[in-house]
Amino acid sequence: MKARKSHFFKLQDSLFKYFLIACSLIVVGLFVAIFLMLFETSLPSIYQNGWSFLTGLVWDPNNNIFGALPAIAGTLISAAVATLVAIPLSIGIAIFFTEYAPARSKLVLSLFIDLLAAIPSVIYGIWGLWIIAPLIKTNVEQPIIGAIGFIPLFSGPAYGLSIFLAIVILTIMVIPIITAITIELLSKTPVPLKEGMISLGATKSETIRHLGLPFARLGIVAAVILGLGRALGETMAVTMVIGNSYYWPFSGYSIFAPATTITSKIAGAVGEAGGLEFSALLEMALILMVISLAVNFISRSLIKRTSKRGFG
Amino acid sequence: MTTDLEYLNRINAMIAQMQEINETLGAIVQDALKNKKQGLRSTAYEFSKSIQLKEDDVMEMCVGSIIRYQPFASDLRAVTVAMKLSYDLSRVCRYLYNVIETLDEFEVKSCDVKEVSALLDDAREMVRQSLKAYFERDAKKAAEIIKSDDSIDQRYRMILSMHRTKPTSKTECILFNGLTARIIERLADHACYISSEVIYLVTGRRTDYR
Amino acid sequence: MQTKLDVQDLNAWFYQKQALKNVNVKIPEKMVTAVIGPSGCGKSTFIRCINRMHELVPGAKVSGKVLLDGADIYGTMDPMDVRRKVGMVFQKPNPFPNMSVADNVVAGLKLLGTYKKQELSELSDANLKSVGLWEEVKDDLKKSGASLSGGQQQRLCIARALAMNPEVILMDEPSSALDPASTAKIEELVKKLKNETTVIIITHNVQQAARISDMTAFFYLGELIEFDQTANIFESPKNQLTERYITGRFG
Amino acid sequence: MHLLSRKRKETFVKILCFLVTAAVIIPLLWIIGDVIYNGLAAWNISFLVSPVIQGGIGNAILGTFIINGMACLFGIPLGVLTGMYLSEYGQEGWFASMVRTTVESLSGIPSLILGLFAYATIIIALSQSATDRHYTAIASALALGLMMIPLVGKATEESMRVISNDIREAAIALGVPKWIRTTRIVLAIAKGGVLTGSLLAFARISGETAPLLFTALFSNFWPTGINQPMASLQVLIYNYALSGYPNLVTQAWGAALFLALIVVAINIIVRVYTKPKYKEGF
Repeated sequence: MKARKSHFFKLQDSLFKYFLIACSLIVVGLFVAIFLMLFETSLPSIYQNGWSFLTGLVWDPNNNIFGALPAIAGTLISAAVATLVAIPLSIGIAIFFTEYAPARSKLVLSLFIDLLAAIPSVIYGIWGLWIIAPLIKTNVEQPIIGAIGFIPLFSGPAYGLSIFLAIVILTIMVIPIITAITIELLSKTPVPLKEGMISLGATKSETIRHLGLPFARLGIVAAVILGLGRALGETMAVTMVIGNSYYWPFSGYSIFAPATTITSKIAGAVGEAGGLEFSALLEMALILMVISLAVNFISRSLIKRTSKRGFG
Repeated sequence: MTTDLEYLNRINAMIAQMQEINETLGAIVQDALKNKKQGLRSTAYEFSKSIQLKEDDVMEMCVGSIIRYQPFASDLRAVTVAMKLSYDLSRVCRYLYNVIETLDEFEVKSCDVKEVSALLDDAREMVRQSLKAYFERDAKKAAEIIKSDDSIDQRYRMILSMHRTKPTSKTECILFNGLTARIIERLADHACYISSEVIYLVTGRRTDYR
Repeated sequence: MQTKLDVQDLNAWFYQKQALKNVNVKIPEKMVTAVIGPSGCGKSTFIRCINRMHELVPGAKVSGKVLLDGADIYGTMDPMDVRRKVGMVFQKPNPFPNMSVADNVVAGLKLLGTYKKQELSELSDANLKSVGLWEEVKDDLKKSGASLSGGQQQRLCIARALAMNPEVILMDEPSSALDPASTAKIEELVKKLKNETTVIIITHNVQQAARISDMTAFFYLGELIEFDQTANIFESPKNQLTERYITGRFG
Repeated sequence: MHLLSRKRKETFVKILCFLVTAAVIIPLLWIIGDVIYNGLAAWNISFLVSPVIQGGIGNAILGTFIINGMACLFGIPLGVLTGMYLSEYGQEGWFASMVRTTVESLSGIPSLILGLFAYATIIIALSQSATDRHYTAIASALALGLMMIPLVGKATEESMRVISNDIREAAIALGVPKWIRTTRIVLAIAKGGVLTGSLLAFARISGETAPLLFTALFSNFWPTGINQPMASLQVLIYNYALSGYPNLVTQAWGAALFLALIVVAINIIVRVYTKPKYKEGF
């Protein structure tokens, strides 16, 4: 009787294991399917457009001419600039949180940081579109254009909806990601070392500069790359505030001009697209996916390295 | 084998002191016996009293060590052996005192005490050797000491039979010799007890001597 | 003295490192056997070989026989059956935090699903009583097992092992994480347990082994150096290594 | 003098960090303030309970919950089971590391691409022709479910993995089979973490718009079935905000307030019921 029961358990055990493996396989299969679908659907475009897809500036569905460079450039520039701006701000917040913020305010502060990350991007979009765009247009763009408009980077006219606004919104969206990881890294600074430095008479800012930041450096790099990934893939907020003009930065260099990104182009065009345009849009998506996965991979392997690295 | 622990060293130092008392008293007793001195009773009593105090100290030290260090194996045996040794040594001292006592009781000026004196020398040597075996943890030597006890017993019985072998002697002398020999025989027994403890200490096995 | 466990030529490895070398020992029935030895001497590996927990570690390998009442547990027996017959109590109390005190006691039976609710509750009460925990927790039976004190948790774990009605119960330094009062309770319990079952207990505390065990096994570098009645081991061990270990003169 | 300048530097750093923090907190409060202010202007009972066709957002609220619910039905079980596999069965081996890499990579795919995947596999496959697309909420749920898998999977794996091995050993020593041990002990202990992860994933997908834009599309009416176009708060906000008509923009704000409430409420609930996220330095 007992032996039979054990046998029964063994069967259940292996059934369960294969069930879990099957579920994992489904996930793997879905991932592969996404990739294959993107690749397969973009094949006509890859075949038709060749390398000129990457260098072309014109998107003309009527004549079947598709060049993705403005969208790729817009994506890379907006994401890179937003992330760069976010770095010092995020580190500043993280230092304030770990070193200077009163213990009681930490709970509220960390909730704020979480909320900043949690607020749906479409809400950032509506806020940027209806509140910030007019404000920036009259209070930032016009004065700057008036003062230094002769520099191509700041030349007019002021649209409000622009790559500049997209970068501002993206910066706000990227900050919580970098901040959260940096806070975690800084609060993991080995306490004995920290105490040692304080006992030698170092101030908090010196401790952070000479101990906390070097200790967290690799992790912060990973966090920054993770933030970059988020900025690259962000769709809604960018689509709503970037103005969707396809030629920037090849029409002029002004940061106050409307532009486009891969995501906003896809979001705007895919509903009505068919045939070769649809294929071209998916090729763009494939490029975005490859960039995103690469960025994601680099960031995760850096994070893994920091968590493996032993201290003391 | 094992390095000695501090508390065992202290216990051993106290045992050595006890042995010193016995050596000194032994010399006094031997001298008194040979020269038939009397009136040393109170001096001997002082020795006996001081060794009893030492015995108490050893006991206290041993019990304290058991509680504090919870010794096992050879350490445990060392402590229990030390307790027994201290008792044996105090008994030895007591017997030496008994010889002085007996010497005081009898008029022995004309007696022949060569036999008992020699017996006392040998018994004292046995105690000395058994202690040496203890400090050197020499089970072989201890076994030899136990064996040598047979000759002591034999000589003791010879002295007892003096009233038959030498009927010309004074009754008082026969009595004195017999009593003293009996005491010394008991003293030698304690040397054997010490030796058997040494064997137990070293080998962990009990001999059925006691 | 009936032999409960007959260990024959037991060898165990972690990858290339041999953790047990040719262990031969006959553990007597209904007695407390203490397993002592310096850290890393293989005592944990030894008892983990008895309920086939050793083989779960990556790189682990076992050879030899362990006969439980004459039947080899490495033979045709299922490991799960072995573990039901040979209970185990761990160094750190590990009650299931998701179960109540009462459920923890009968966790094994409940998860295996062979008993009715009424039976389970009776078994739970009975085993709590037999480990002397009933009076302390009878009002908190619905509370989480993790809410008890360390000593209570450990007795709860013993009750949990007992509820399976094991033929042998293995204990891996069950009181090393506990305060003296709780330790004393565990020791009392162990002494009581031998009326019902065979106990094998690892302890790093030589005094504890002397207090509670009938037999003592001394391990060193994966070898069984000496196995004898506890009184003999602690008064006059035969092996120099045993002597040096229990007198604290190692290394 | 030297000491004084060091002290001054310390104060400077402190103030700088504070200003930076304030500079980022202010936009947050600003957004929240704007959403509440503009959103409440649109709110009344009928706005919340009537469908778009009657000037409300009721069907969009319902649609968001239906789509999310379907996504949960798909994403949570797969996420939990995959996480369980990674934590309890897949410690090593090529298959486990492949699954782990896949799950991590899945979290790095932009949601827009997941939407495209659902669009290409379901919408286009179900459609008669390019001009007559059959939009369905099921496709949205697929895309959002795909987003949930890595979030839930990671949360499950991590909250199961932190459970001490002592607990597993206790169960092994009782002779409990592995699958019972995994489900009724390890998972049961980790269920708090799994629930938290699922709630946060729910909050996260509630805000996702891109995957819905060309899958569930939109509808002015109450949902009649899941294999239909369906309104959602996200798409409503997007469409109305871009429409430019003041009354529609107001409705978009009202929808944004409701959406923000869902997200914020879940985040605060999770916060209250879990331990503080960041450990104190010292």
